[in-house]
Amino acid sequence: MRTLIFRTVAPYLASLMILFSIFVLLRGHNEPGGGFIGGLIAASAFAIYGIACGVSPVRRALHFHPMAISGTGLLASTAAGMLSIFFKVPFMTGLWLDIPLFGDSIAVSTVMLFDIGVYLVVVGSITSIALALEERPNS
Amino acid sequence: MGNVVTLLVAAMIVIGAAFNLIAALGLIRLPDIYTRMHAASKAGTLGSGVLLIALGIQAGDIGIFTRSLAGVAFFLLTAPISAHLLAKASYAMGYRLTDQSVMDEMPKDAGPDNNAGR
Amino acid sequence: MKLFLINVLLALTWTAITGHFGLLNFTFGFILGVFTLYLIRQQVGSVGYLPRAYRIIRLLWLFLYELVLSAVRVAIMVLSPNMNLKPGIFAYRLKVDRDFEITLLANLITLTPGTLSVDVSEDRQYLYIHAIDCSDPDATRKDISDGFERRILEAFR
Amino acid sequence: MTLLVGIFFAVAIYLFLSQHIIRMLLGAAVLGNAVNLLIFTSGRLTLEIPPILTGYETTTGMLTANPLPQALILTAIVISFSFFAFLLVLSYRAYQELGTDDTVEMRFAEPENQDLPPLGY
Amino acid sequence: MTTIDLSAAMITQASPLADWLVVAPLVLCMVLGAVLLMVRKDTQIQPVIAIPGLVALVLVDAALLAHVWMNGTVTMTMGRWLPPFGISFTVDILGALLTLTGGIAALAGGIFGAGDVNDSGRRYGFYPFLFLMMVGVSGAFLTGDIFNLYVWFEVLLISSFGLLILGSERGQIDGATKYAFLNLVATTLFLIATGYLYGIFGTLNMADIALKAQTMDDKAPMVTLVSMYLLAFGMKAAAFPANFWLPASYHTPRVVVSALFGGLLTKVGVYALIRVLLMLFPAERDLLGWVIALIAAATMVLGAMGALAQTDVRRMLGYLVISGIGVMLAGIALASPAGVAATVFYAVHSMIVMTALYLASGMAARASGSFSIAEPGGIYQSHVVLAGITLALFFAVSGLPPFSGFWPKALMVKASLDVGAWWLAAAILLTGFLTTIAVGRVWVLAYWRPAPAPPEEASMGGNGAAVTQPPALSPLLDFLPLVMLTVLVVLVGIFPQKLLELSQIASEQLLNPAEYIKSVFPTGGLQ
Amino acid sequence: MNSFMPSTTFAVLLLPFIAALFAPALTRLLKHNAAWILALVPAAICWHFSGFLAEISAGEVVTGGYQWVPALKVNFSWYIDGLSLTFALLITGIGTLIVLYSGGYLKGHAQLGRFFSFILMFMGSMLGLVMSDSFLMFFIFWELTSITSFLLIGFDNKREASRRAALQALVVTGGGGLFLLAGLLLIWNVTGYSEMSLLLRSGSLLADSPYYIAIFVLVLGGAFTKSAQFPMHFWLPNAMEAPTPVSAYLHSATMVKAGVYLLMRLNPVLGDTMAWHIVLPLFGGTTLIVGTLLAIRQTDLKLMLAYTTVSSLGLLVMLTGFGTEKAIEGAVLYLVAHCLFKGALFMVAGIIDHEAGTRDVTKLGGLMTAMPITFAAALASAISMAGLPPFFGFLAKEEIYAGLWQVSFWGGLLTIVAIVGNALMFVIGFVVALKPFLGRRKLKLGNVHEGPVLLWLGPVLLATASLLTAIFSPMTHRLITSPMASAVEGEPVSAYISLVPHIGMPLLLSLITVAIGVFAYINVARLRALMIYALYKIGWGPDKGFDQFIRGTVRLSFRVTNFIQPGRMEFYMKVIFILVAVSILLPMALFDEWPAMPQWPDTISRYEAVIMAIAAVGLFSVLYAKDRLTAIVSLGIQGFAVALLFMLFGAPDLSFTQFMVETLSVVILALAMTRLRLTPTDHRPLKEKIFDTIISLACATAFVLLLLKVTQLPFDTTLSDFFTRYSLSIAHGANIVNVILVDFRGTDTWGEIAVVMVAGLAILSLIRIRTRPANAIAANDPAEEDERL
Amino acid sequence: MMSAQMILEWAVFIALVLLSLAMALTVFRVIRGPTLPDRILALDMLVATAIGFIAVIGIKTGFALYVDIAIALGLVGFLATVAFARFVMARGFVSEGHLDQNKAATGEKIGG
Ligand code: NA
Ligand code: NA
Repeated sequence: MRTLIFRTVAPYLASLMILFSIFVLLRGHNEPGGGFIGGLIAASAFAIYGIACGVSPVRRALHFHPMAISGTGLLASTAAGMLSIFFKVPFMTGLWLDIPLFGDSIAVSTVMLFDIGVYLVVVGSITSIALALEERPNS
Repeated sequence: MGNVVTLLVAAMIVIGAAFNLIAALGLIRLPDIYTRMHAASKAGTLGSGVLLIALGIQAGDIGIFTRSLAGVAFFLLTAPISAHLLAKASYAMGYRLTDQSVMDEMPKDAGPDNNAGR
Repeated sequence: MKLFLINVLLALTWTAITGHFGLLNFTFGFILGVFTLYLIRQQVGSVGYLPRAYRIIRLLWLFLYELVLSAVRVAIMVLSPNMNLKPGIFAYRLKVDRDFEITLLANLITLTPGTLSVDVSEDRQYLYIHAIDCSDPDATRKDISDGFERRILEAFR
Repeated sequence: MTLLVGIFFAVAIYLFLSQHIIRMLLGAAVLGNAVNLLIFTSGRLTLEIPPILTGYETTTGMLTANPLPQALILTAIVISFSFFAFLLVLSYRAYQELGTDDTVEMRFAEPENQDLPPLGY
Repeated sequence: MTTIDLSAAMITQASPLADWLVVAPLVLCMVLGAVLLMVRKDTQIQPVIAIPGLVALVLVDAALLAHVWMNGTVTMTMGRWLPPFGISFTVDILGALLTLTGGIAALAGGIFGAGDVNDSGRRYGFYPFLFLMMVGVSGAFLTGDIFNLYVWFEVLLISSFGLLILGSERGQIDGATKYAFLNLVATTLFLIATGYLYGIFGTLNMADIALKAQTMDDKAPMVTLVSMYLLAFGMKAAAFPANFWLPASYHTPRVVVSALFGGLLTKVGVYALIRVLLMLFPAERDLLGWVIALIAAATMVLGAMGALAQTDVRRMLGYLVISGIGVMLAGIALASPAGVAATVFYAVHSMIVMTALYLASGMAARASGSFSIAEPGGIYQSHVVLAGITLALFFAVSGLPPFSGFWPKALMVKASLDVGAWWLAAAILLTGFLTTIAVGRVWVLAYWRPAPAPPEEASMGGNGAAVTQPPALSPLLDFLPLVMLTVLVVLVGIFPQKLLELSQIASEQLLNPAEYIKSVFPTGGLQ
Repeated sequence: MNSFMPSTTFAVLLLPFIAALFAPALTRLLKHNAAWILALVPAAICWHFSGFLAEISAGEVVTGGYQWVPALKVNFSWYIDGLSLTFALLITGIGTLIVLYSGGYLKGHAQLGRFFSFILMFMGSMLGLVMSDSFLMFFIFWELTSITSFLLIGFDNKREASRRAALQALVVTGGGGLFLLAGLLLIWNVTGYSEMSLLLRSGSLLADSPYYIAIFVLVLGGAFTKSAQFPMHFWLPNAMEAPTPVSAYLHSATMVKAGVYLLMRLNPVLGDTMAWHIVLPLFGGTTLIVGTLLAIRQTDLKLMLAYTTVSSLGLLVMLTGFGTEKAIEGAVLYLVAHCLFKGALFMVAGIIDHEAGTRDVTKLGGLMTAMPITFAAALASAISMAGLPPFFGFLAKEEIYAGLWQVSFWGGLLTIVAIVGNALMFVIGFVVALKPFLGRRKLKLGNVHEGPVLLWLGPVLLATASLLTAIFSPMTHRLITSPMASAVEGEPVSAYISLVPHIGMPLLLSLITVAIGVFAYINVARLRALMIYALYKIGWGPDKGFDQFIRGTVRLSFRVTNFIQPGRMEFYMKVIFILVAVSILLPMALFDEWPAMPQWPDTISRYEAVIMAIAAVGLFSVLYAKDRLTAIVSLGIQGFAVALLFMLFGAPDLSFTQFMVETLSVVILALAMTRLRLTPTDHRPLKEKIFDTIISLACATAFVLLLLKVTQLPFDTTLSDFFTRYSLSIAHGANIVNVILVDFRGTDTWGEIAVVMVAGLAILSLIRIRTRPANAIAANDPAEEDERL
Repeated sequence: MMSAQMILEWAVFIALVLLSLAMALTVFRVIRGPTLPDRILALDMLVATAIGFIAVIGIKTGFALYVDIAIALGLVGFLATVAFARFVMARGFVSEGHLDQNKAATGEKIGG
């Protein structure tokens, strides 16, 4: 679907949405949001991008196959659960670490890593579905 | 000060809601898809935008306010796109204008997704 | 340069959305912006750069004004007991020729009273506009030409 | 609310009983919502207080909504969405490969008029 | 922030490293699934990763079983939140035993798949699906949380969808459609029942439910709830009259997929029935016992009849799977130590033997070119080892000695007679009889009956022998997994003691869940 | 006995199976001469068991064994008394000859090794059967004989008749085995004993049990099928499709005797009841007569012998059932005699077949000069079979008449039956032994000559054995007959009949038998014609019945299966949802779990009601949507309404997710639908619609009622309270729902993302994998057409 | 004399009524059609109204966090419209006879 107007706006719209999705992901622990919703938003962004500009620009933009991203996400989440083996606590125990930076501090946690994994899985899978559907079998 | 804000918010939400209702009415009353689109993509957007800003004001939190502004900006960015897409699609599909229309300068040979060929 | 500006813009948007203004958050937004721009690297090439904030703000103001006006007009029209509509589609000869500008113009037109951009011709010469009141298309053409289109040219050239 | 759950179920099941894949697909979507609402109701309803600890509950002193069913439903939503997507594409492929969306005509895995197995030795 | 008493919310003692075995099968499969997904386009490397991975899985499962056998039921509560707040994985003998058996079936399938699944199938995820299915299977067997069980069911189900449609033949798509919709209804029912359960008990931890169910006042609609679970899991297990999805789909995918399904899927349903009916709601199960017994008898007999009615070997195997489910249900209906032990034993037997039979049927079809018993295959002539193995497996599935199916069937008959359920015993024996006829006919028709003489021109050609040679079956990729499983079938048939002992322990643990509960709540629960 | 003995017995029991493993390789190496080596196996076993003769004849029993399945209290244990020892000696003794005979008979056969393997396995199974002390072990070997005989009978797998016969034997004997299993388990349950040795000491425990009849019927079900009692006799003659060594072995000393063994074994505990005394002779007698009559009808040597085997089995069952001391002795003697003469005669038939190329008695004649050794063996065996001196058969028949003859109706009747049966067997015996050898040589039989030693060794030795056992009858009685009869009786018995005829009733009856026999032999052709005519008139027999049974079972199964699995999804769905409604409503009604009458909720305000109404409207418009897009849009409406409801009830995360999911659903629906030309309208007949409406309403009602009931219960909020308390303080998150998702119940989410990932992959493969060429698909894909427009 | 808070409560009440009404009307248009784009437009409008509704609920309850849901919803409405437009443009009238419906719709006079 190539209309000049949409095609021109879509990339910016998409990047804006991805921004928003990351925002939703990162604050999910304290307010509505989280990896899943963030992932859905990001996937929507890619869907819009794909619908407006065609599938191949999206594929090129992502560089990796969406399913590979999904796999990475699953690995990340699993790793988040497995890290606790080094602390002699059961699987999937949340571990927190505060890193001071510029006077502010960033809380890094396995829980966050887990949520990022969720995000990646959702982005990867849903994008893969949307792109595969958008793509014509012979093109 | 607090009362003024509250009253402002009260006014805004009534106005915003009213705009929404009007848009809905327009949706019902106007004769064809193109004219209905005028109602929905303007009054509707504005109505909800006002309500959202009202929420931002009411919250009294700069973060939420900026967020509500960002939300409105987002609507303003997307509303014309969707209107355009819908109008183009309708036209491409062959939904012609209402009988009341006075002119139509669009080229008539437009088929569905005629730009889609690669 | 262009990209940098857009990047800054994105970072600012980020801080606005998060509602947390601070160096750290802005930096983070900037990094995210780099990332998102990377994703669309294919398409960023035809974007005009920002010469004067003032003109853009004027464009913005014009737009908001027209938006409210349009909404009110449509509202009145919908509420009037007997609608006397003369809708129609007319073609508008474009002066702007960049994709970004055409898009912006079309969108602004859509958001203004009684007009709606249906399509751009394939040669990008014409914008087809649906007007809810198409009794005098030439007047509408002139309004657009002197309003949005001129302001866009001012802002982005 | 309980009644609404009932309506959701009735519609979903009625759609499932239709002989068209596409209607069953719609049924699957509705069924997902029906179940979510059921779990939601089963975990008891409270109005308007989200389970987010940003100071609200301390000021109002009201009970927040039960967070656990929400988490469960969230999981369920995601799963049912995944299923829905799969079913959708499956139906689409079924239509493409089998040329029908009528379940009466979908007789490829278990063809009609199968022969009796051989009776010899 | 004020200091918080962690011990009120969390398990504060360190978890021994050995307990990680509880979650190891899942982590292993999850990681391998993800990795294989990421290298899915490199079809050559996949088996190289997958098969050692499956071997590792079997080893881990075996270690887990050994751990549980020696140390009793083991619990790991994820995130170390005090049970019942966190999700506990509680592994008793039943869970560990079935996990191991599942792992073995998967290993066989994984090796066989390296030869059977083509490039396209690998590219579109055979191995990732296999591993994710094992995630679902292992998760279902190991978890101690009923909602978590639902999640693993879904993982299992969606992976099975993936495996089912690899190839996209017409019949496959049709079968998959029925499979998908009917299974969707089943898992949805499970979810609904769990929603109700949460509404009644306010908890999801199985040990906690078992505790609370004992003290629940009789106002709660417990029988209704259990009846819903019975239907939901009965459907998953393909018990009559909710077994439609199985015969509609099991014969459609690649044979290695059928093998995995035949070995794994329905057993998870049986497992859930065992867990929920026997351990969580014994009182309600007692009330529904006769219903379950009727279902069991109908399932086994109609399954065997279904097997008799088939022309396609794979479809016949599908019905044999169903028939076996009936036998397993009989033990749940009896709910006596012997009956439940027989069910557990039978489940293990069935997982192995059905996987092996599907693999064998696939090899036979490759050798003879057809799954139909209407066409003589002459396998006995061309591949006598395969024919012999198949016959042994057929006898095993009929419950004839000295193969693995004999012991649980005999035990089940005895258990039925113990409680005077002579008709259930009769149904089991009748099923054995019908099954013997069915498999005997298949073997006679498809294996023993010589293949028609090769066409004239082929035998007249200078190198006639080479032309008529049946396609070669690889000793490594085809026979190794099959022989591995068959050896198990025979070994279990001749030396049933260890497995029987495990089944009996599992049965005791189920009928008296004190150890299970104690493992979750070492200090005796919340209150 | 010393401690060394049991383990030898154990090794000896395993030996045939081990030998079976190596037989193919050995045969590949030595060709048919492997028989000489392989025959050492049964010979060695025979030698081993003969070592027990002294001990057993002294009235002792030998037991031994190991723990096998302690969890079930099943041992691998053996029980050697007169009965099992005799059987063991027969099995291995005749087995030795059979192995040798096989080497000659199947010389040059491509699968001779496989044959040796099968026959050794069969021998091992049979040996295990008679040696077993433990019930389950007994049953396992019992079924093993069925399995191995299946392979042996169908050895010539290229012929349909062989395959049919093999399957028939498997089905009949295997099926009977299931009766036996039930019977044995029932005995176990009733007595608490799972070993023969213990059971035999239980006295009248079984006979007095209320389950006696059940056990009796079940055991008979096993024994009668195995021992081919009428009307389950038909599998035995059909089993003649097997190579002759198999027939000779299975139908003389082994397989078919297993049923008799079982009856004899259990006689002490099951016998001596009314049922036993009536049912066994009834079936046995009928079998005897039917078997002989059918034998007369045959012209094939092997078939004639097969039917007389049926008769003999009938006779044995009859005698066992009659149960007097003399009758038991008669049975024991006859059993031994039968093994010897029938084994020999089968082998003779095989030699004739092997050398002359036919077994049809009408095509044979005058072979005496060509095959003198064979003829001698045949004649001797036939004499034994006819019950004439100086062979063992004579002793047996005398003892039978002595046992049966009673001045009572029952005794008289059975005596007559025995006379008729014996007379007819007399006929058959001589037909087999004389007709091929006497008379004029038929033209086609010009160059027939004596078979090799491997062939004639067996019959000669067996015939000799028939003679020697009769001549040295006191020793035979001391070592074999008396211990065996004692075992069957359950108390010490001793036989003393010898070749010296003693004047009395038995001798008279023998003479009558001979007279009838001679008369019938002369008129055998006429008798045969008469039987053929009679059978033609009857037109049906259990053998045909077997085919009818199999076909009927298959047809019935086919119909039943097509009825319950008709292949139509809407049927499946209907049943499933009816089940759903039933599974909730029925227990609710039966166990009184109805909810109380609900009160109108006061927590629902007006705008929530509006949203709910919108949801409902959306739902109904999904139902009645005329085209797919309306349906999708309507679907969107109900989805959004649900999202709003979630929000109103305090679940922003849910609401958020629901909005996103609904939209993405709509997006992928729209994307996929562009390629479908589907209309979601419902064109089913009204009747079905009404029926479906009822089902869906019933289900919905069920869910609603249960939901009401559940929400009326007090609620345990422990979990939620915990999460609320510790979410921020320990898990560092204010959004409790999200903390539950990623921390408290992170494992759920872990699984959930696995679902998402797999769904993505599955969908990808669904879309990408295409079996048909793209243009074939395109024809079905409207979108493709549109693309080309 | 009403306090500002009271006025706000009333305003909220009025706004919710108006919005409910608007939603009802929009739903009517969705169901009614008559053309595909009409339904799409109405759904878009419904989302917009829902955004307003959420905003008002946010004001009513004081949970400003609903603003994020509203933003996401705006995005969502857009996405749905894009998808439908995609659908309509890729195909649609070819098979569904909407042209007839369209004629009927455009000929229809909108009367009071
Ligand atoms: Na809009
Ligand atoms: Na979750």
